[in-house]
Amino acid sequence: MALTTYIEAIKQGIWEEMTADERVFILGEDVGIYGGAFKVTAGMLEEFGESRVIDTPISESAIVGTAIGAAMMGMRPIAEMQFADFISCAFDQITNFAAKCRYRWGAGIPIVIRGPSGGGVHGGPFHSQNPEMYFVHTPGLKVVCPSTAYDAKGLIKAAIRDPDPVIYFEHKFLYRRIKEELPTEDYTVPIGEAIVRRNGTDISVITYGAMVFLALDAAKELEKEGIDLEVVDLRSLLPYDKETVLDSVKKTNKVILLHEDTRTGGFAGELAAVIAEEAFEHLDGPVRRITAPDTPVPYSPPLEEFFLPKVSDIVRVARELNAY
Amino acid sequence: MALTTYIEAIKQGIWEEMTADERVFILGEDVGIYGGAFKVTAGMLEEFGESRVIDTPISESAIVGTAIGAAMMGMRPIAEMQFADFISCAFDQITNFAAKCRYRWGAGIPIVIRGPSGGGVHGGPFHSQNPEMYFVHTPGLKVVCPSTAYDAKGLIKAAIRDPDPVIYFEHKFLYRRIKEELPTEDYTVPIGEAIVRRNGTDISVITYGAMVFLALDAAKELEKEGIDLEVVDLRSLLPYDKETVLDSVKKTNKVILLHEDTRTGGFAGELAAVIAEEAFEHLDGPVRRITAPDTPVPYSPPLEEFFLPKVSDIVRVARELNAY
Amino acid sequence: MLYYMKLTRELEDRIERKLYRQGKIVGGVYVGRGQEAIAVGACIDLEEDDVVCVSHRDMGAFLIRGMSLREILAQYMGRATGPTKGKDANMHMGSMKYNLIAFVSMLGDNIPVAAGIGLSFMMREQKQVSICFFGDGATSRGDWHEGMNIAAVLKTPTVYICNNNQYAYSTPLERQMAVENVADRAEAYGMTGEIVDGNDVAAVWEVTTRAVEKARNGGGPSLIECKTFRMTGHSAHDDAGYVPPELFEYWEKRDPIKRLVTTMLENKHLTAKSIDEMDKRVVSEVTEAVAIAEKDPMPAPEDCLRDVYFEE
Amino acid sequence: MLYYMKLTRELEDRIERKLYRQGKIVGGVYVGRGQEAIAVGACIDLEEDDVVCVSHRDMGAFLIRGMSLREILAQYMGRATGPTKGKDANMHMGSMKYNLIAFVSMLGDNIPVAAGIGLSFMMREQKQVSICFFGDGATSRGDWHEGMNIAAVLKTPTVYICNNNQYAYSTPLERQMAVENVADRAEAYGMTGEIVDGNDVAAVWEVTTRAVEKARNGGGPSLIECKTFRMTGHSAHDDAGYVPPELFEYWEKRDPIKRLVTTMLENKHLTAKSIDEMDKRVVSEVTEAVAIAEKDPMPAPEDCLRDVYFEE
Ligand SMILES: Cc1ncc(C[n+]2csc(CCOP(=O)(O)OP(=O)(O)O)c2C)c(N)n1
Ligand SMILES: Cc1ncc(C[n+]2csc(CCOP(=O)(O)OP(=O)(O)O)c2C)c(N)n1
Ligand SMILES: [Mg+2]
Ligand SMILES: [Mg+2]
Repeated sequence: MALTTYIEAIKQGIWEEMTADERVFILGEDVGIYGGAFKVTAGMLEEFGESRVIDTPISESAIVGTAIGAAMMGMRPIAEMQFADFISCAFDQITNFAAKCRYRWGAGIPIVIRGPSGGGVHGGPFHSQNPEMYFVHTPGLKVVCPSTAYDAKGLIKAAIRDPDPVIYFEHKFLYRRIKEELPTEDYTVPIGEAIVRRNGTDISVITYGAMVFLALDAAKELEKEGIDLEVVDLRSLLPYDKETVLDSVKKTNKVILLHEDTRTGGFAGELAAVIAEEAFEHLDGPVRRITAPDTPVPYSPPLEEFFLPKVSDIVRVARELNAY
Repeated sequence: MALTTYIEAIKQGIWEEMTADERVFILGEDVGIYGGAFKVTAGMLEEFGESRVIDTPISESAIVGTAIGAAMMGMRPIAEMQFADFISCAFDQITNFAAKCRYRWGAGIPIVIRGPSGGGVHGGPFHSQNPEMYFVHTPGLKVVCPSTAYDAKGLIKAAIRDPDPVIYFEHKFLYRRIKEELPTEDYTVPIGEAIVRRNGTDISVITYGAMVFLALDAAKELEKEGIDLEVVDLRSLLPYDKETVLDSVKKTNKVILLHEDTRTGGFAGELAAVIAEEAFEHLDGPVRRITAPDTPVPYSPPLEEFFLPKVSDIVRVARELNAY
Repeated sequence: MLYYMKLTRELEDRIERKLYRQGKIVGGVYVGRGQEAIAVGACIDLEEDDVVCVSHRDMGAFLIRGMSLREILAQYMGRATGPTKGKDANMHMGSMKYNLIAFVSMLGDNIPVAAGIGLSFMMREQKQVSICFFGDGATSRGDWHEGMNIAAVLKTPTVYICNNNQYAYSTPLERQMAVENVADRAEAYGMTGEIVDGNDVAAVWEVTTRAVEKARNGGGPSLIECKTFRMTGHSAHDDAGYVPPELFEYWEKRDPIKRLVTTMLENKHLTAKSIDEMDKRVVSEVTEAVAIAEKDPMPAPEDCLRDVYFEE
Repeated sequence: MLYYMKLTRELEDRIERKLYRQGKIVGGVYVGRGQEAIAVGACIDLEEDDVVCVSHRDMGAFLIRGMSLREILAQYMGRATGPTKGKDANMHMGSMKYNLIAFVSMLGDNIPVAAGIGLSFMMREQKQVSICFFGDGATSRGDWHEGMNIAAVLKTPTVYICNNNQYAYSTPLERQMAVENVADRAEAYGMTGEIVDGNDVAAVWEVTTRAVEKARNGGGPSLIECKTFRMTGHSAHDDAGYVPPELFEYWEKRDPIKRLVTTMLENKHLTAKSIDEMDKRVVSEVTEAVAIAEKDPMPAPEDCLRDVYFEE
C-alpha cells in the first residue's frame, strides 16, 4: 500500500471534507491557481471551482473576518495563512471576534485557520514561528498541532466539522519527511485527545509537533542504557488531554516537558502547573523543561541549530532525571 | 503630605520624563485636547504642545508603527492604547517589528506602549482584558504591571528610559482607588524586580496587579487563624524576578499562584514550571493556582464577580494548603 | 419611519438621561441622538433575511429588525433576558433571530465580516444582502481597508454605511483623515461612493435602497456616507467640551425628527394630533418595557462558565 | 545609474542562478530582475541622512547607500559578517550605518514606520525625508492603510514608492484590488499620487526627486506608483507558470537596463566599449566579493542568545 506524506494527508482531509460537504470552502493567498505556497491546495481550484477555492488579496485580517462572516451564515470556511507567522496580522479578528462570539451572543464561528509553522528550514524570524500559545491562552478557540500523517488528516477533518474556531498548525518540517499508510475509510481524530507514542516506565516526555520524533529518537538511544522513556504526543493543545498527561506522570513519576516553542510562557508552563497541582505526590523529581530559548528564530544554520531542541538535550536531561 | 493616586502617579512620571527629556513624546487617540479617556495625559497638550502630545487617528497598528519609526531615529515615544484590549490591533507591529528589531539587525526600539487593563468595572469582554501573556511570551519585549502608586510612577519612568520596548499595563480598577505619599525626588523602580509586600512564614502568594490587594486582605483574615501568608508582588512579568520568587518558596515551602488573567497559559504556569524545576525539594505541598476561569470577561455584575478571583478563594485555598 | 425615529430618541433619552443617572444601567452609555435617520432610513425597507451589522449608534436598526424594547432594556441593565444574557456590554447586542450581528468594540472589525456574510449569499446564490454600519473614525482602522478591498474584489452584495458625525470621541474629522469626505475613499476600492444628508431620512432611504438593489442584483458593494452630527458627548460621561457650541446650534436646527415632522405636516401626511398620540405612545411603550425589564432576573453567576464552546 | 543597475542585475543573477543552485544561499531567494530602475532611480540622489525603508526587490538601494557586495553576499550566505550577523533571512537587510531600515516579512508594516521616521524629522526640524518601498500586493494590508493615513494626517516628509509589478506571488493585480492603478489610492488619503514608467530610470528619478523635494520642504507625503513587471517567479523556486508568456515577452522588450543603454548610446553618453568595460567591472567585482564572502565565518552558535535586549 502507498505511503501518504503529512502534507498529502492534510490535502486529502480537506479534499474529502469539501467533497462531502458543500459548505466547506477554502480562502487565502495563492491557494487557487498556484495551489498554495506549499501546494496543500493544489488541484482544488480545478476540482471545486473558483467559488470554493478563493484567492484573496494579502489581507490576513480580512481573510479571517470574511471567513467569520461566512461561518456565521452556516458555511464552513478554511482560511489559509501562507505562513503561520502571518497569523499575527489576523490576531484581533481571531482573538476578539471569532473566539468570543459564541460566548457573547450565542453565534458559533465554525472556521478553521491553518498554516505552516515551525523551524528547521532556515526560514528566519518570520517563516519559522510557533505561534500556538497566543491562541492557547485565548478561551473560545481550539488549537491543534498534529505530528503524524494519520493525525494530520484526522485532525483537519475534525477541525472542519467542529462547531467552534480551530487553529490548525502544520509543522512545515514534517510536510514531506513524514509518511505512513492511511486507512482508506473516513476517520477523524477527536480534538483534545493525546496519544502515547511509546510506552515507558522511567520518565514521561510530554510533547507535540515535530518534537515528538526527537523524543522517540532519544528514547531509542536511552533504551541502550536501560532508561525507558514514555512519549506522550498531545496532538491538541486547547483543549488538551489532562488525563493522559497525569496518568503518564503518575506511572513514571518523572517528567520532561518538551516543545519547539520558546520557553517563557510556553505550553510547558501550563503542563508544569497542572502536574504540580494534581500529581504532586507522584513526582519523584523536578519537572524539567526542554524548549527553545527566549529569542526569535534565527536564520543562519548554526544559530538555528542552537535554537532548536535536540535529541542530545533530551538524552542529557533524561540521564539527570534518572539519576535523581 | 498629600496622597497621590495610582493614575496621578503615572501622569507625574510621564510629565517629569517629558520635562527632563525632549525626546520623550506621547501619541494616541484623544490624548491631546481631551487628555485621554481616563485623563492620564490631561494638561500635557497645554504644557508640551501639539508636536509632543499627538492625537492620532484610530489606528493602533500605525500608532505603534509610527512610534517604532520615531524610536529608531532616537526619540522616546509613549504610545497610548485607549484600552489595553485594543492592543490586539497592534499585535503584529509589537511582536514582529518592535520585539525582534534589535535581535535581527541591532536597531533598538525604545518605546513604551501603555494602556488600562483589567476588570472589576463592568466593562465587558472588550474593556476589561488582561493581555499581558501575549507579550510575556514574546522575547524582545518587557512587560510590567504595577500595583501601587509608587511603582506606577517608578516603573513608567524606568520604562521610558529603557532601551527596549516596554509594555506597561495600568490596572484601571486601581486608578483612583489606590493612593500613597510619594517621594518628592526623582526615582525609578527597576524593571525585573519583585517586592515582598508582606513577610510570612507559612504560604507564599505570588501575584501582581490588582490581585496584590486581595492577597493582602486574605493575609489579614488568615492571620486570625494563625496562617501567615507571604505576599510577593512581581511588578514586572518580563523579565521577572525569579530569585525573589524562589527565595520565598524556599522559605515557606508552600505556594499559591494568583492572577486576574485567565488560567490556561496564564503567568501562573510559568511560575509553576520554574518552581517545580528549581525549588522542587522545597515544596511541602502542591502548587495551587487561583485565576480567572477560561472565559472572556463577562459584563453583568454577577457574572463578572464570579469571573474575578476573590479574597474568599485565597482564604479557602490557603486553609487547604495549610492543612496539607 | 417617524415612529421608529421617535422611539429611538425616547428609548435612548430614557437610558441616558434617566436610567443611567439612576445607576440602573451597567457600564457606559453611547447614544445616537441626532443620527436617528440613518439606521431607520437604511433599514426600514430591508428584507427580513438581509443581515445587518450594527455599530454603536444604530438603535433604530434593532427596533426595526424586531428586537423588543424589553430585550434591549434588559441588555442595558445586564439582565439574563437580554440578547447577550448579560455576557456583553449594553450596545453590543446581536441576535441571529433578527439577523443582527453584534459588533466587537474593535472598530472596523465588522467590515470584512459583512463581506463574508455577503460572500456566503453569493456562494449559495441567495439574493440577500449584508448592510454594515460604522463611524468616520472607524475608517482609519486597517480592518476597514482590508474589508472594503476584499468586498470590492469579491464583489460581495454588501452596503457599507458610514455615519459621519464629524467626531471620533474628541477627535475631529480633520485629525482623522486628510480628505473631506469618507465617500472619497470609495474610489480607492473601485466602489461607488455616495454622500447623503444623514439627517434627512427620506434621502437616506432613497440612496440606501438604490445601493441595496444594486447589491441584490449582482452589482457589488457600495459605500454610503451619511453626513450628520453627534448631538451628545462621545458617551454619557463626556460633556463634549471640545465641540464648538456653534456646531451644536447649527445641527440642532437640522434635527432629523423635527425635519421629518415639519415636512409631514406640510404635506398633510400627519396632523399635530396624531404626532401627539405617537409621542404618548412611544413614551408609554418605553415606560412599560422599563418596568418589565427592571423585574427581569440577573444572570446566575455560574453562567459565566457557559457557552465558551458549543454545548449539546 | 547604469552601473548600479548592472551591478544589481549581476549580483542578483549570481545569487539566484549560481550560488542558490550551488546550495550556497541560505533560504529562499527573491530578486528584482526587470525592476532595477526603481530603487536606483529613487535612491541615487538622496542625501546620506535620508532614511530608506526597503522591501524585498530593492537591491539597488543597498548598493547605492553603500552596503558592500561582500556584506550583502555574506548576508545571503548566513555569515557572521552580514548586516544581520546571520540572524535574519537574506534580503531582510538593514543597517543604521547606511540609514537603511530592514523590513519585516509582514508586508506593509514599514508604512507607518516610515511615517514615524518622518515624524521624528519634523519634531527635530531636520530637513531629512524617509522613503518607503513596497509592492502592489502590500497595499492590501491594513498597516498600509493605517500608515498612509497617519502619514497624510501628520503631514510627514515621506515618499511612498510602489513597485507595481502586476503580481503578488501568483496573484494578479485584478484579484488584489478592483482599481487599475495603485496611485488611484493616494486621493483616499489626500495625498498626491503619481504614476511613472518604472522601467525608465530617468523618469523614476525625475518623479521621485520632485516628491522628495516636496517632502523636504514641508509639502507632506506622496505616493508614487512605478509600473513594472516581475521578470522572474515570485522566488527562485517558482517557475511563474501562471504568468502568460506574452507578458514576459512584452516586458522583456522594455528591459530597463537595455533601454538605458540604448538611449545613452544614442545620446553618445556612452560607447560600446565603455559598456563592455562596465560589464567586465561588475562581473569581477561580484566575483571578488563572492570569493571573500565565501570565506567569511558562520556565526558562533551561542550568538543565538545575543542581542535580544540591549547589552552593555
Ligand atoms: C480599535 C479601537 N480603538 C479605539 C476604540 C475606542 N473608541 C470607541 S468609539 C471611538 C470613537 C469612534 O468614532 P467613530 O468611528 O467616528 O464613531 P462615533 O462614535 O463617532 O459614532 C473610540 C476611539 C475602539 N473601540 N476600538
Ligand atoms: C502579511 C503577509 N502575508 C503574506 C506574505 C507572503 N508573501 C511574501 S511576498 C508576497 C507577495 C508580495 O507581493 P507584492 O507586495 O506585490 O510584492 P512583489 O513580491 O510583487 O514585489 C506574499 C504573499 C507576507 N510576507 N506577509
Ligand atoms: Mg464619528
Ligand atoms: Mg507585486
